[in-house]
Parts: sequence; structure tokens; C-alpha cells
Amino acid sequence: MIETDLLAEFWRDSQVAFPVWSWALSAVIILSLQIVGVRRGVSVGAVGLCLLGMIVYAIWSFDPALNESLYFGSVNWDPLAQSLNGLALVISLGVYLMSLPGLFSDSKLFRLNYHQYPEFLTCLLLSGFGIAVAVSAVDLTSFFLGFEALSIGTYAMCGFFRSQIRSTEAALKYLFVGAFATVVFLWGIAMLYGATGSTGYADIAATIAVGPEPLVLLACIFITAGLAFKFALIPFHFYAPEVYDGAPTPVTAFMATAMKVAVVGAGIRLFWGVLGDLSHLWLPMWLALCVLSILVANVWALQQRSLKKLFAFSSISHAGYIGLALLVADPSGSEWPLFPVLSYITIYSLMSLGLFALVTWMENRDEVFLIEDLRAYARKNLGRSLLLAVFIAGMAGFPPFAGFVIKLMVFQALIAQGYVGVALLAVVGSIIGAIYYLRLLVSIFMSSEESGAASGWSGMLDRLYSIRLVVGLTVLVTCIGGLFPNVFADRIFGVLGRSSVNTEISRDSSE
Amino acid sequence: MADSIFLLGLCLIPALSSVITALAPVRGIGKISTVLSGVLFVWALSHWGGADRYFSFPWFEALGLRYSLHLDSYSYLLILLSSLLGLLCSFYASWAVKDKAKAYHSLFHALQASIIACLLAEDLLFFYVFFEAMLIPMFFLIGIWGGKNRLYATMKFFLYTFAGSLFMLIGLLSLYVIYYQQTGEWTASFPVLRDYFSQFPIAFSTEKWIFLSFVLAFAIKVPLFPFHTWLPDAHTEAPTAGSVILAGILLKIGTYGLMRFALPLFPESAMAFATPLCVLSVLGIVVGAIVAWRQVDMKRLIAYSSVSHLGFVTLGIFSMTEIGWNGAYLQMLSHGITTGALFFLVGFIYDQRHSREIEAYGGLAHKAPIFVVFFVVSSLSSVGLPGLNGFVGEFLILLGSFQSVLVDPFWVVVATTGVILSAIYTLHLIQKICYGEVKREAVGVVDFGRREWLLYSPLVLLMFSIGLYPSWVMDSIYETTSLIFSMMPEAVR
Amino acid sequence: MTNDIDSIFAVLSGVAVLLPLLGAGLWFWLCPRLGEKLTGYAASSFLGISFLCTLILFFKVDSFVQLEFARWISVGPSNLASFSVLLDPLSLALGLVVTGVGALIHIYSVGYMHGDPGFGRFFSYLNLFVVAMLILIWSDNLLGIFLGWEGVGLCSYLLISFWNKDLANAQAGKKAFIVNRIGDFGFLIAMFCLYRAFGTLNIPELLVLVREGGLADWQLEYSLWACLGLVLGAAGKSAQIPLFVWLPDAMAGPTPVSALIHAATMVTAGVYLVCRLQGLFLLHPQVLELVAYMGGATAFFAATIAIFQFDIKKVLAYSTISQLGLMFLAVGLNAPVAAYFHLITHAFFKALLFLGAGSVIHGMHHEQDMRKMGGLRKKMPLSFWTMTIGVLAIAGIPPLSGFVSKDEILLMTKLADRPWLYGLGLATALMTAFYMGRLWFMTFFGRTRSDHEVHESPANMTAVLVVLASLSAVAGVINWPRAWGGSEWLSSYFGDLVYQGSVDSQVSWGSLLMKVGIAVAGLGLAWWKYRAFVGGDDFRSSSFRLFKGKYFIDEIYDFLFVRNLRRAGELCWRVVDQGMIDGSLHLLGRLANSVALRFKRLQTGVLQAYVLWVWIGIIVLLFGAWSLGS
Amino acid sequence: MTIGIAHLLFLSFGIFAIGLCGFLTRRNALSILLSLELMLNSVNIALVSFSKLHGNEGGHIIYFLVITVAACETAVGLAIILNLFRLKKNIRVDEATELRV
Repeated sequence: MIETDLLAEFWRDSQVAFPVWSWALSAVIILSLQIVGVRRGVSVGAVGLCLLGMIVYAIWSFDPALNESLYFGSVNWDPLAQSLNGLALVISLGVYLMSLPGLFSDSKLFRLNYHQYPEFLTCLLLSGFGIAVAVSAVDLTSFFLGFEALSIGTYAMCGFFRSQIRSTEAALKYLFVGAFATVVFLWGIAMLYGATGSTGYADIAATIAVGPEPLVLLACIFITAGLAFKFALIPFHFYAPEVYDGAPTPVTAFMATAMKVAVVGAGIRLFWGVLGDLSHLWLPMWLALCVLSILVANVWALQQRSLKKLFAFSSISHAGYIGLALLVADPSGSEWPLFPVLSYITIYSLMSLGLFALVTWMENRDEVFLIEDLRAYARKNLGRSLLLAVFIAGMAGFPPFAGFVIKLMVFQALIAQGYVGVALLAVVGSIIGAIYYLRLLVSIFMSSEESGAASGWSGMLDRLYSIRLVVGLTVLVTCIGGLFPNVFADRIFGVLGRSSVNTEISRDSSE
Repeated sequence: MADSIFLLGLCLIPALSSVITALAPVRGIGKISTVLSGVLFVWALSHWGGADRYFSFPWFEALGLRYSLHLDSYSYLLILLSSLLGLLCSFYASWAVKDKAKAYHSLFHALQASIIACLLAEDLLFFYVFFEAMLIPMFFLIGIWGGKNRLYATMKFFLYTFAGSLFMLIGLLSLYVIYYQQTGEWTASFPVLRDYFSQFPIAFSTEKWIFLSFVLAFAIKVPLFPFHTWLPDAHTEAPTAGSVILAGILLKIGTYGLMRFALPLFPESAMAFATPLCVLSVLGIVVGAIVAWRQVDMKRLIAYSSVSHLGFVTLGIFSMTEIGWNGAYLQMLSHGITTGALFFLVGFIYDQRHSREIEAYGGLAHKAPIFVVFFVVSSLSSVGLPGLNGFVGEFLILLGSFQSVLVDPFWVVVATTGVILSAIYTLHLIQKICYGEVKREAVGVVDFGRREWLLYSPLVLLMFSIGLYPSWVMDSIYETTSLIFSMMPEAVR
Repeated sequence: MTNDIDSIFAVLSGVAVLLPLLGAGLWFWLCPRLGEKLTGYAASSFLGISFLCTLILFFKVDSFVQLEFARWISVGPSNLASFSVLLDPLSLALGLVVTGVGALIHIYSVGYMHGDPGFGRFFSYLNLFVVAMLILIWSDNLLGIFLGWEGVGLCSYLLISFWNKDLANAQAGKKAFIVNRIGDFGFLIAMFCLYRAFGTLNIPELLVLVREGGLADWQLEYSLWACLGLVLGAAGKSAQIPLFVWLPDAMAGPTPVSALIHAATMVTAGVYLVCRLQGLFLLHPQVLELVAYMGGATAFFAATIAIFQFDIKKVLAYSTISQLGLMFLAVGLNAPVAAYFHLITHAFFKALLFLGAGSVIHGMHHEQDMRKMGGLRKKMPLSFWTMTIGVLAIAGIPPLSGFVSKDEILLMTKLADRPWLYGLGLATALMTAFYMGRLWFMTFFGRTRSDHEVHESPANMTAVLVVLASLSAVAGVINWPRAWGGSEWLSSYFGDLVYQGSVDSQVSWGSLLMKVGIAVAGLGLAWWKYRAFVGGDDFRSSSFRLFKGKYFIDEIYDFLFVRNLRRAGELCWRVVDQGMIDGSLHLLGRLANSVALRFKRLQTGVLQAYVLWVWIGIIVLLFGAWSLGS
Repeated sequence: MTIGIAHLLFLSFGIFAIGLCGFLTRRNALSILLSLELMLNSVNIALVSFSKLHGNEGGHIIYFLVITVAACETAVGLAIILNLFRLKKNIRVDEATELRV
């Protein structure tokens, strides 16, 4: 006999955390529509509507003061979770809009594989659900549940183009290496649980504060390794280039951005919330990993021939920057520690979303998209190459664009916390980064040889203007973000940054 | 006119004209672009002799970063020079640039906009943003309309400057953070920082590194001796109007930065590092000159001569004397005019015969006498003949640095040998091109038309007017220099 | 009352300087419209007017006048330099010579340059030269002098490479400008030292400060360096020992140019400068000693070369260097009046000799080699007689001006008891007489060796020759020594403006006879060797190879400086720029790419390798944390 | 002697090591899946033993979750392996190097 008050509490929590389980609800709706046997277009439209509804609700219900722990302490719905969930929603909408034109594409590959398009979208929604849970989890179990839902959803999406060996192989690689990473995570969780005897973040933090056990050191290592894997930092990054190259481009966009959003949310809570006092253990490791990945990823990208592999390495180096931003999100550091990390993750996600949308628009899915295909691309399609130039300048961090502002935030925070040496290394990294970005610009605009294959491709038939919408909005963000960062930075992050996110993180301000 | 309207107009006119030329029809693009540059020039001219102007609006409120614009005679004269050269370049490009003219003019005006914004900037980070933003239009100008191995040149140009200035960013941010740690308030506005750090100077060990990061970025831009190897490639491969603006203005942003930001902010470390930097400048003068003598390509010769002339400017700056500074600033202006004219002249014959080899020409004095007159006058001004603008700046720099306590007179004597070396390579160039029998390429050269007269006469008039009566420029320069020096610590004055 | 006199002086000096400047701007585009004759005479009349103004000034000005026209270079309050005029005996005397001889040469050039396509351009340059020369001698501060200094250097460059179709002329012009520039380098260093020592560049102020004395030792040290710089500048401009190489090559220009610039006026700028700043030089007697020895050595050395030249203008060029050496000798021994006197007389007879040579060349259709001339006595009588006066004057035959002024210098050297220098002076006088006689006999006597049909020069050229001949005959009276009943007008005119060394009034007939004997002996020797000259080489034996090769100075300079500078340039370009700096950057680039390639090989595509790397990562973290933790 | 937490941990580490070796050496995709399962179960043992140590049921909850997640992963894994087989007629992992451009 279930006590009625438990049920009542569960029902009340659900009303507050509607944005979290609304993902799962919409996934269920789509599946039920499929079972009913509705036409494919209707269910695809339904997904769009659900996503839009969720975004509107998230914006409407955004309340910086709200900070409740729900579902018996397993999830904590605070501004950090709300904003990252909103970002995940925007990313999913972007991926949805990017993959939409595939329906009308006449190439055999799309016609064959887009029969399961609604199922693909269900995986997308379920992965989104995973992010929402992972971002707001304050308990080891919900943290594990969130990450697993996200990973498994993404494995499935990677393999969407069943008829193409590249996509299947990408899925295979991603699954096996990802599964291993899950085992690493599990060991971390097990040891943490073993050392402290409880799974809630608050209790773990309390026990650690009393007296840290040797087992916790092992737990730190495994959890850092797990998060580093999801971020694809250097020693754990090997899967990223091939999976990003093989998977369908919208999925690559999702992996490059959404995974990082989940890791940022979980990382803040885990690192600064739970293991805050042990920072002398995990901080040097995380710092080394991030700096290594900024430098090595940029060097590694110099010799890449495939465009998407190049962007994979660039996203690895950006992950390094986000890692550094995470590093300086120390609550005792500055008056609003989360500012650099959140501004970086948002601008970076929107920029790379736009970039990959542009790549989907330009690419011809049947063959590998090499860099030399882009030679003298500006001769025939000037518009798309100008957009590409803006994104490249943004990702490389050239000043008038938003990419520079977010790097500025990270450098400023690093120097404020005394990591001047790290800032210098990060600068060297972005110089190396500038090399291959410039090479790209040079080959697109300035090469005098005959134009590469890309100019010949007709590219995705964007009848519903969905890709152009995504690209247009993100270009706007990149330009406005650079020249007038005040427009959005102050309102959204100032508020968030300044209001103390009262999970365990901001314990100090209360003490 | 209210400060805000004027300053915003100064920034927005080139930006808008960049957009307008991008959208305008291809047919009359040359005229439209020239008219727009003319508007900017007149707009800048209208402030002649006016008092300083201030205006600022928030850029990033949370971090106390503001778009703060400040116009004083240092930035005003450079803006005037930039808009004048811009007008001449647009006029020149209206008939010289045929392929992708719209993109050319649009990028050109974007370059003007970022230069002016950079010169007006008083907030350190705002200055940094446009100090970098300048590179992108220049990168495309050199890359698309450049010469044979333009790809190498433009990559090298962009990466060199980008790398240098990123280290300045770290220095800048550490200054910004130190100010926050000591006063608890975020701001990067230059006067606030300067006044604060003149009362509570930073420990010399940290100030040294910040100063060096500033000097590194500006040394690459100037270029100071060891960092100059990007200049010859960038100048040789840039299109004519591009190399005029590159030589005329972009190099001066480096020296302007030194005079405006680096030295006033860190006088102690400036004094400590003055001697080695002066020695580097003198090396730049001598090496730049003797290497220029060995060049076979005209533009490369003029590029190395710019390295030599700007060696004089940095010598004047680092000697930390009032005369030296006045001379340095005047030399910046006159170098802009002279080298601008020289690049236009080389462009004039390059566009007709498409060859920059010195050996390919000869005996132009008989085929294009008017061209030779202008060429000889500009070259003599670059040699520093008294009565022309090159001499006044050079003389004041050498006189000032001779009085300076920071640099040993021996080095100033070595710098003065630059006067001989500049005569050697310039006369070598004049003789090879203008005198002797009419050789291969020179046969086809057509002399000046009406539009060339219109293009070159303002520059030559400026050369003579600054040469014979420099005080119409010197007086306003002197005001700002004495203002800056009055804020320097006692030891320097 | 004083200010309206000043205003008259201002107008006069203004007209004297600005009129030719206006002319310089007019002639080159007015000439095609007005025709050669009109342009030439208009230019000469402009010069005539400015000569008249100088003449009026010469008579009107009693002690000295200082007028300021406009500010030039000033840094805030401290006014470094302004366009201002200092009219005193020194500048007015030279001003008269410059404008007088200049006007005569302008008239001569109308005939000489007849039919030349660049006629207008030539007269513009000549007018510009006179303007620059006047600025040089009339300016009251060192920067003004420097403006004139470089101006005349520029005009000499433009005029030497006037016929620039032939690359040799352009090369000579370039050489002249660069060597002058080395002199200007010395001048600049002097100005910096003076400004640092005395804080001003204005000459009267400077001389007052020097005369007050009580100078700190660092001021003395800087003024020493300043004097050395000024000597280097003077040597550069007046073609003395280290920097004389440009004058012989400067003969590539038209002959009137050689006459005006490289004989009468520009080359004397060095002497004027040292006389003007004599107060400063007196602080450092050892520098004056250096000047004296430099002058003596140059005089002797140039004379030895002149003997072996076959080109008529080259002989006169080396003779000019030699005579200038004598002037510097006089200045070095505190005899500036003797130097100035010789300067004035030299201006007359050297201009005469050059213009005479010019008319010979004009007659011989631009043939300059004396071996191809000879026997022109009958064909060009007027040129012959005027040239004879010139040759006799420079050789030092008594009544003529050359004898008087050279005797004064030799007298001063004897009085200053410098045995070596006196010996050099006498040897120079002997050699001068010999090579001038050689020139005289080779050109006008013996068989006519040239195949051209020779004709006398037109009237406007010969008239100038006659005027100059009479001037160089009579000029001795300007400073006729008291010992011979003269009034020594020039030294009284200078008065205390310049410091005069020891002057002795009684005459020593012995040394007088000895000097006349030397002149006659020189001419006799020349007569004996060249009366039956039939062409070919006159000094065959190899021992004279050193002299014929002009001591190989040009080759030595080229070997020491030019080639090394070229090699240094190549070194700096190839090794430093492309090798070290660019090399290291490219190395960095290649390094990055090779590392990238090695990384790329790590991507084997095999699944297990990636998982292994994950595990390795964890193990590394473990060791890192363990070592950190313990 | 009683079975203490140390013994249980050694057991789970042992099984984990076996699973890892299997994972790294096997060529066949299916056997890799099997070794993956083995590794997951080794963690389960550790979880349950910690739960026994601390006497509360935190470990058991995670254990149940791990089982469900392992099932899902295997399902997706099998689907991908099936698809791989359909395309390449063999499921040898070291030949799946199409993406090594």
C-alpha cells in the first residue's frame, strides 16, 4: 500500500520538474503515433511542435530564485539546470531542423534510411531527456541514469544511415568505446559509494568533509576519466574524429555540443559540489588534461584531410577551453564563478551548431567531405563561403566575433585565479588553431587553381528553409555576440552568474 | 557638432560605406567608393583644430568594458592621414582594380572602419579588439588581389601579428585583473588605469613582463628589427592600394600603440628596457637599409626602406625625450605620405607593365618625364633631404635621442649612418629605373594623365608643406606630447 | 629709423634669394614657349638682379645685419631653426662671388648649351643651385646652412647627371651625392654635439657662448667632436683628402656646371664653414692643425695626379682640389683672410680656365682629350689669349691675382714656421705651374692633331671669357699686401670678425724671388717637354703607373667599403632574414606538421587501440595522482 | 575466516581484469560484447559488496540500474553488429577501418 502522501509529493515534484520529463513524454507521444500508424510527416511535425512547446515553457518558467530538490533528493531543479536544459532544447531543435530536409532529398541514401526518421527523432528526444536528468542530478543514481540515457540514444543515432558502412562503423566504435567509458564511470560511482556509504551528493560531501578515505582518490580518478572521455579530452579522444566523420552531420552537431552541455552540468555539480574539498586531487589532473588537449588537438588537426575530422579536433580543443572554464568555476574564486563556463558553452554550442548545419547544407553524403573539395569554393557560391568564413573566424577566436569574447572570459578568469602560465599555453594553442583555420579560408577564397569537388555538389535541397534558419540565427549570434556582447551576456549570464546556485556548490556563501 | 555624433560618424561612415559598396551595382562602384571616402575625409577634416572629444557607451557592462572613444591630436592626425590615403586609394582603385571590384572596395572600407575605431579606442580591450580586427580585411585584400605567392605572404602576415598581439592580450588582462584585485572594480579604460598605476605602481618583476608583452605585439606591428620579416612579403604581394594603406597606416598603429599605451602605462620598465630597444631600432635602421640595397624587386626595396624609416621612429620613441617623441610622431606622418606616394608610383608602372623587377626598367626619364619628377621628389623625401618632409622628423629624432640619457650617443651616430645608406639604395633605385638607355619594359610606359596628376599632387604638396613649414602639424603634436610627458614620472622628463 | 633700414635689407636679401627660386620654377616649362635665347637671358638677368642686390647690400651693411623671415623647425617653445639671414663681411663677400660669377656663367651657358633638348631644365637647375648656395652662405643657423648644404648637393647631383641617357653620367652624379652625404653625416653629428653642448644651433649665440668661455669639460669634449664632424663635412663638400673622389667624376656634367659648382662656388662652402665657425675651432687648436695638414697633403697629392691626366677637365678638377687644399692649409694656420683672398681669386681664374676649356671643347665638338687637340692658337685666338692669362695667374706669375693670393698663403705658412707644410706648398706651386704649362702647350701649340674642323666660340661665350680674364688679372688688388704698398683691404674689411694669425709687414725679397723663380721654372719645364709634342703617352716608364692610376684610391674605396657593404647586405638578407628568422619560423611550422603526421599514424582505426589509450590515460592519471597525493 | 570486503573487491577486480583482457584481445564483435557484460557485472559485485558493508540499499539500487542499462546497450550493440554483418558479411572488428582516411 503506497502512502498517499508519497504519491502526492511525487505528483507535486513532477509539476515543478515538468521540463525534465516533458522530453520523455514527447518521445512517448511520437512512439504512440507511430504505433497508430500515422503518416511520417505528421509525427515529424509533432516532434517539432513538442520541441517548440518545451522551449516556450522553459523560457516562460525560468525563475532564477527557484531551487528545489525533487524526487526525494535525486534531482535538483535550480537556475543552472534550467539554463542548461534550455540550451539542450535549443540544440535539439537545431539538430531537428538540420535533419529535416533529409526527408525531401532525392539521393538513394536518404530515401532508403529516412523511413525510420521518426524513430531517429525519438532517440534524439530520449537523449535530450538524458541531458536534462544528467544536468540536474544531485544523486549518483540519477547522474548515472542521465548519462546512460544520453549515450545509448546517441549510439543509436550514430548508426542512422544503416545502408552506409561509414555510419555503422562509427556507431560500432562509439558504442564499444562508450560502453568501456561507462564501466569506468561505474567504477568511479562504486568507489565513491563504497568510500562514503551514500549516493546523495550532499551526504557524500559531508562524509568527505569529515575525513576523506584513500578509496576516494581512486573514485576521483575514475570520475575525472569518465567526464574527460565524454568531453573527448586528449588521451580519451581517439573515438571522436572517426565517429564525428562517420556519423550523419546533424548527429555530429548533437555530439559536439549536447554532450559538452551534459558534462558541464554534471561537472560543476560533481567537481565543485561533491569533490570541492579534494580539489588538490582532481584539479591538477583536469588542468593537465585540458591544456594537453588544447595544444595537442590543434597540432593534430594540422594534417587532417577530412573537413569533419578537422572540426572534430577543433571541438576537442574547444572542450579543452570549456574544461579550463570549468576549472575556474571555483565558488570561492570570483563573485560569479559560473559566468565564463556558461557563456563559453552557450556561444560555442550555437556557433558549432551553425557550422555543422552549413556543412550538412554543403556536403554530398555519398563521399567523404575532404578539405581540398572546398578549393576555390567562393568562386561559385560566395554566400555559403562568406557564412563559412564567419563561422571559421568565430571558432578561431578572431576578435570582432563572439568566439573571441568567450575566449576573453576564460583567459580573464584564468588570470584572475592566478593561472597565468595556463593562459599563455592556451594562447599558444589558439595560435596553432589559427593556422588550420586560415588555411581553410585561404583555400576557399584565394586559391587560383580550379575549384574543388564541393562547388560541383548541389548540396541538401533546403525546401523548408530550415537549415537556412539555423545558419542565419547562429551567424547573427556570432556577429552580435562579438560586437555587442552586452545584448545577451548581461541579461542571461549576469543574472545566472550572480545569483548563487544554491546546490551544494555554493555552500561557502551560506556558511 | 556634439562629440558623440562626430565620433560615431567617424566610425560608422566607413562601416556603412563598406556595406553600401558591397550592395551597390558593379558598374559605378569606383565612383561610389571614392565619394564615400571623400565624405569620410571631409567629415574628419571638419574637426581641424578642435578640442579633444570624448564619448563612450557600454560594450560589456558586467566586466566594466566600454566602447570609450577619445580623440586627441595623436589619434586625430593619424585618422586624417588614414582618411586621406583612403580617399586616394579608392580613387586609384576605381580604375586600377577590375576583378571583384565590389568586394575590394567593401573590404577596403571595412579596413578603414577598424583602423579608425582602433585609433579612437581608449579602452584597452576595445583597442585590442580592433587592433586584431584590422588584420581580417587586410588578410583578404592581400590574399585575393595580391601577387604571385600571396598565399604565403598573407598567412605569414596574419599569423605573425595575431601571435604577437595574443601575448599582449594576456598582458592586458593581467593588468585589468591586478586593478580589480587592488580596487575591486572592473574597468579597462586607459586613463583610469594609468592614473591608478602611476600612484601605486605594480612590482617591477610583474610590470616588466606585462610591458614586454605590450612591446612584443607593437614591435611585430611596427616592425622592430628581429620581427620584420613579414613586412617585405606582405608589401610585395599586396595590391597597390593595399600596400599603401599597409605602409601608410597599419605600421603606424604599432608606434601609436607604443606612444599611447605601452610607455605611459609602464614608465619604469620602459626606462629599464629603453637601451636594448634603441639598439634594436638602430640595427633595424642599418640592416633595413643595406638589405634594401640588395633587392631586385621595387616594392620589396621600398618595404625594407620602411623597416629602416620606422627604425628611426622607434629610436625616437624609446629615447624618451620630448624632441624625440615629437620627431617620431612627425616621422610617422611623413613616412605615411612618402611611402604611400612611392607605392602609388610603383603601382602606376606595375599596372602598365606588370613587372616589379628593377632590371626590367631603365631610361624612364625619356619615356615618362613627369612620372620621373614625382618619383625623384618622393624618393628624395624618403632619403630625408632638408626642405622635404622626411628630413624634419628624422632630424628631430636623432637630435632628441642624442640628448637622451637612456641611449649611448654612439648608437645615435650609428643611426645617423642610416642617412648615408638611405641615399645609397634610393639613388640606386632612381638610377636603375630613370636613367640610362630606355630598356625592355620601359618602352611601353605611358606618362601621367590628368587623373594621375590629381592623385599625386596632394601628396607632393604635403611633402613640401611639412618640409618647409612643419609647425602647422608640429604645434598640435607638441601639445599632446607635453601632456603625456607631464604625466610621466620625474626621471623621464 | 633702424627698422625701415632693416626692411630695405629684408627686401634686398629676399629678392636676391627668392627671384632665382622663382626662376628655378619657371624655366623648364617656359623654355619651349619662349625659345632658348629669351629663357637663357631671362635666367641670366634674374641672376644679374640678385647680384645687384648683393652689391647694394655689400655697400649698405656696415657691421652685420640679422633678419628673420619665418619659423622653420620649432618644437614647442624652443625654436631650433628659422628662415633667417645673417649679412656680414664673410657672407657678403662670398655672396658677391657666387652671384657675380654665377651671372657670367649663365650668359656663357646660353651659348654653350645651345641646341640641347634640356635647355630649360638646365637653367632651372642652375638658378636653383644659386638659391641653395645663397641660403648656405647667408643663413644664420646651422640648420639653415645644412638646408643650403644639401640643396647644393642635390643640384650638383641633378646637373652632373644632366645628360642621363648615358649611364656613366648618372653613375658620377650618384657618386657625388653619396660622398657629399658622407660629409653631411659629419655635419649632422656636429650639429647634435653642438646642441647637446650649447643648447642652440644659432651661430651668433653659439659664438657668444664660446667666447664667454668657462665651459665644462663635457661641453669641451662634445665641441671637439663637433669640430671633427664639421671638418668631415667640409672635406666632403670641398673634396679634401678622404672624400675628394667625387670631384674628378663630377666632370661628367656640362662644363658651365663644372665651372660654377665644382670650381667657383660649391666647393668653397667647406672653407666658408670653417671660417664662419672659427671661434669654435679656436677652442681646439689640434683640430686646426689637422685641417692644415689635410689641406697641405691634399694640395700636394692632387697636384701629382693632375700632371698625368689627359682629359682637360680632369686636369682642372685636380688643380681645383689642389688649390682648395692650399685654402684649407691657410685656414688651418689661422690665416682665414689669406684663404678667403685665394678663394676669391681662385673663383675668377679657375672659372676662366674651365670656361676656356669649355669653349675649346665646344669648338672641338665635345672632344676633351688633350692628345687630340694642339695648335688651337691660331684657330681660337680669343680663347687662347684669355686662357693664357688664366694659366699665368694660376701658375703664379707676379702681377696677376693668383701670384698675390698664393704668395700670401705661402708667406703665412712660413711665418707659422711649419717647415714641412711650407715645403709642400712650394712643391705644389712648382707642380701647378708645370701641369698648367703642360695643358697650355698641349692644347694651343704644336700640330693640330684633331681631324675636326675647329671654329672659335660664339660672342656671348668669348665676352664672358674676356671679363673673367680681366677680373683674374686685376683681382690681386683686393688684398694687395702692405709690404708692397697695398692697402690689404680685405683683412681690414673683415676686421675682428675672424682671428688673424701673426702678420709681418716687411717684405723679404729673397722668398719673393724664389716663388717667382718656381713659377717660371715650372712653365719652362713644361715648354721644354711639350713644345714638340705629337700626341701619344708622355710619361711611358712604368714607375709612373701609381700616378697615372690616381693612386688607385677609387679601387681601394670600392674594395674596402662598397664591396663589403654589398656583401653585408647580402649576408643580412640571405642569412639573417631568410636564414635565421624565417628559417626558424619555417622550422617551427615543419616541426608542427611532422608531429601532426606522427599523431595521425596513431589513428589506426582499430577499436581496441582506442580503448587501450583510454586505459593508458587512466593509468597515467593514477600515477600522477598517486605521486601528487603522497 | 569470514569473507571480508577486501576479498569481494579482489574478486570484482579479478573479473574486471578478465573482462578487460577479453575486450582488448578478441577480434569478434560478439565476444567483445560478452566481455563488456563481464566488466559490468564485476562492477555490480563491487556495488553489492559496498552496500553490504554500509548496510544500506544504495548499492542495490545502482545495481538494478546497471543491469537495465547493460541490457539496453547490448540490444543496441547487437543491432549495430547485425547491420555491420549485413554490410560486410563479417563482424571482425579489426577490419572495420573504413573511417581511417
